[in-house]
Amino acid sequence: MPHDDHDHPHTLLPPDPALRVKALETLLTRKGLIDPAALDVIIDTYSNRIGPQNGAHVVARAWSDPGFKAALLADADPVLADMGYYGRQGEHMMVVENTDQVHNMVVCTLCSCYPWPLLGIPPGWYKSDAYRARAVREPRKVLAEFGVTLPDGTAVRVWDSTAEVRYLVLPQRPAGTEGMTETDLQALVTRDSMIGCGMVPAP
Amino acid sequence: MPHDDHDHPHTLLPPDPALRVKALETLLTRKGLIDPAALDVIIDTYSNRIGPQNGAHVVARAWSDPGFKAALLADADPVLADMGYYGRQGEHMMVVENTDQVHNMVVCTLCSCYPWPLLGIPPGWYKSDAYRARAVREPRKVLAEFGVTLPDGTAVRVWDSTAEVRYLVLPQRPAGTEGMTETDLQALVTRDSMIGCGMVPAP
Amino acid sequence: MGGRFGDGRVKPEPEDVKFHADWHPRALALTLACGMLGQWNLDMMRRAREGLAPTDYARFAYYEKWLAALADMLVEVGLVTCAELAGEAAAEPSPLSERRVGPEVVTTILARGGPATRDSAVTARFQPGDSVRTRHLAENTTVPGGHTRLPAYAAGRTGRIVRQHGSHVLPDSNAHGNGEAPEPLYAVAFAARDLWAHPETPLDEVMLDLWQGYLSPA
Amino acid sequence: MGGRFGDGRVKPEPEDVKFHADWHPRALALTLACGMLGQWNLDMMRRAREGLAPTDYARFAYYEKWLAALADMLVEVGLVTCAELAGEAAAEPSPLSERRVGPEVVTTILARGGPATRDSAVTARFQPGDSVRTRHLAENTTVPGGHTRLPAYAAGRTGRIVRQHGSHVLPDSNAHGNGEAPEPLYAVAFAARDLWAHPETPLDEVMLDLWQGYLSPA
Repeated sequence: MPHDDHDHPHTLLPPDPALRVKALETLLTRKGLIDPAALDVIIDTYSNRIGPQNGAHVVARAWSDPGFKAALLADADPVLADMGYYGRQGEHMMVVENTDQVHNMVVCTLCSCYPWPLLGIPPGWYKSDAYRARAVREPRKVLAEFGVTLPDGTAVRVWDSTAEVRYLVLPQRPAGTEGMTETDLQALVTRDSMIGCGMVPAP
Repeated sequence: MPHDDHDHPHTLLPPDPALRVKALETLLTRKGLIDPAALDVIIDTYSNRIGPQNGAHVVARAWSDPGFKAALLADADPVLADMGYYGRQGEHMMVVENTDQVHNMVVCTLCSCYPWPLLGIPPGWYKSDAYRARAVREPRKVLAEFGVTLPDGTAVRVWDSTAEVRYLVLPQRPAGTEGMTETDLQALVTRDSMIGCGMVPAP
Repeated sequence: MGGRFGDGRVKPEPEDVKFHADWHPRALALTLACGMLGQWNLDMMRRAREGLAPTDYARFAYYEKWLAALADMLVEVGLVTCAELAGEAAAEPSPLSERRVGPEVVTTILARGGPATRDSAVTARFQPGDSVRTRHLAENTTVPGGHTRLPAYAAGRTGRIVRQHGSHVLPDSNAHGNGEAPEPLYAVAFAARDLWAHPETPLDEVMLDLWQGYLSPA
Repeated sequence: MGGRFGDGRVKPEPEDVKFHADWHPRALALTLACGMLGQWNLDMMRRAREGLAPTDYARFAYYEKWLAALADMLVEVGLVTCAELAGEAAAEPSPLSERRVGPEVVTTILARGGPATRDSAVTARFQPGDSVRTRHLAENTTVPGGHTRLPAYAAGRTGRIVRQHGSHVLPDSNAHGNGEAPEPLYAVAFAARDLWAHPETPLDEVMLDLWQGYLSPA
């Protein structure tokens, strides 16, 4: 450990990340800067309360209610706030609709920005070098790795989340869902489809 | 070790580089593809026979003989071949002269190309990420780390060895060497000065 | 790293996987709780992550980058000393401990978020449909080697304004504690064929959110 | 990596240091001796080194890159099998063993070198003094993700022809076994202020050797 490396004090911590977390939490607790019970609440929030079910709820309602959908696509923020889906990393939302003409996909090549209030914490692959590097250059090859093949003539539009605007994909409603309730539709919607890396399967 | 990683079979070898070398040498020897005695000769060549003394010889002669220097700067290859300094990684040489107006420096940002027949194998710092990254962008800060400060008004010209042309810097002859023989001058010339990262010290 | 070659396949995973190691949730929560102390902004934290040594950035996984940047930032803003980090000094109670966030307010703070929109005196120069060219260097123009949000793959390229997002805090300034300097932010569309030597189809586009200062008329 | 930030100080070292580990000379000699079998060219080997996974390229030191690329190349050209590398199969004598280089000829081969100049039917388009612009992408135009020798920092920039080096083998082709495709090579001067957001002085220049196909008139 280079103790004289003032630019990178993290090198003073043990290299094993599990030990790093423990060392930091112990130190910060002793200094009175964090409360381990608050950490538990944060973990519970993203483990159990905030997740793709929120986004799926929005998608199911958009499929069910044309007026809602129009408002959502025009200006998502007030619509999502009304549903209670606002918060850290979802302050400025845009919802982009997949159609036969355009398939939208979301990435953050610079870090791993993601609409947390709607989808929870990002999946491992979303944070991977492979996805960050390739989604912008060869989205169709990436989609193929998710088992998705687009029809000829469908354009791909990849949204690189370079600022504080976060993107949610409104996937295409699958055939055979005409009579389904909003609740049943919500259960169909996959997380990956709202990132643009999957299609919602027919029921 | 991902045995199915056909793009990168090196992952099949042990990760420790010392063990990698041993494993490869053993395998290739058994297959009859290499002769360990030939490896010994290669190592002896670059450890003891080919090194910066060659470049220093060229520099000392250029300082001593204006006709030689003019020929060297105009078309180095025949001049160097005459001296016996030709070979792998020195097939196409250019010699660039440091003056009060221009200070030349050599780097290879893409790998670590270097004039082997004249300077031997490159020093560790020449192959480092720090040198490869910074020599082109902030050569003066790099020079400062070698203890070199250029006079105001001297331009820096950094040669990035992107092709098979190799560059040797002809450093400035230090003051106080007027009466010295070519042999004594040769002993003064440092390797770093012929890369453009040092000045030849006065005797 | 957008556009980089050689990273291999993307590996989809089951949708119920939230974390990939026991320490991941703790690293996440620790970083968020420290952020709530209000001693840095999100742009500063991103700057710290990207400012890791290139070899560390390459080898660290996501939450390892978070942890390393958190430690660096804690020292940078003076919340923790190097001696404390190294375990060479006993932990001193912090004068900022009164800002410690308790379990009862955490959810509220997360739900409150931190909008990046601001009123700005900078007039919008571009309208949807305008053709623009990005800066030819993906670099911070004020701070050498500083933080910026123009990806290298989109530097010096021509695109089309798609939408004005209002005025947003400028990371190039805010990440260095030089003020929020809000200015208009735009969604800009680039044809894949203008970005890549071998685009997959002539139809495809990449959309980026870019600040006005990154753009000039094309 | 030319121009990258964050790599720290350059560490000068005594001039009598040749190697930094016991295995270094052996790695060097092994790579050179295998090259003498004539089953690949230098451009292919560079392609193999740069084609390592980005995380490996970042963490491997110089001779570690050499070793990894050597192993990959030995398998690519069929001199060695994966099973042999993995130690899962006994080493089979190679039909190419008659090309093995003995100690008596090694010095001669090193001294002979391998010139890269070739006669070429491609006419030189540029003369010293001409203003040229480099390709806007530092990418191989034929092979996606393929080898090229235009550094990213010099892509899409304007420079001045300083010298014509004659015609040289084109790495973009030769590295992929697509022929030597020789074409004129030039030394091109770029003003530091045209390459960097924060050049050290207005006087400084960076010189690159670039193939004619990388350049267009500016």
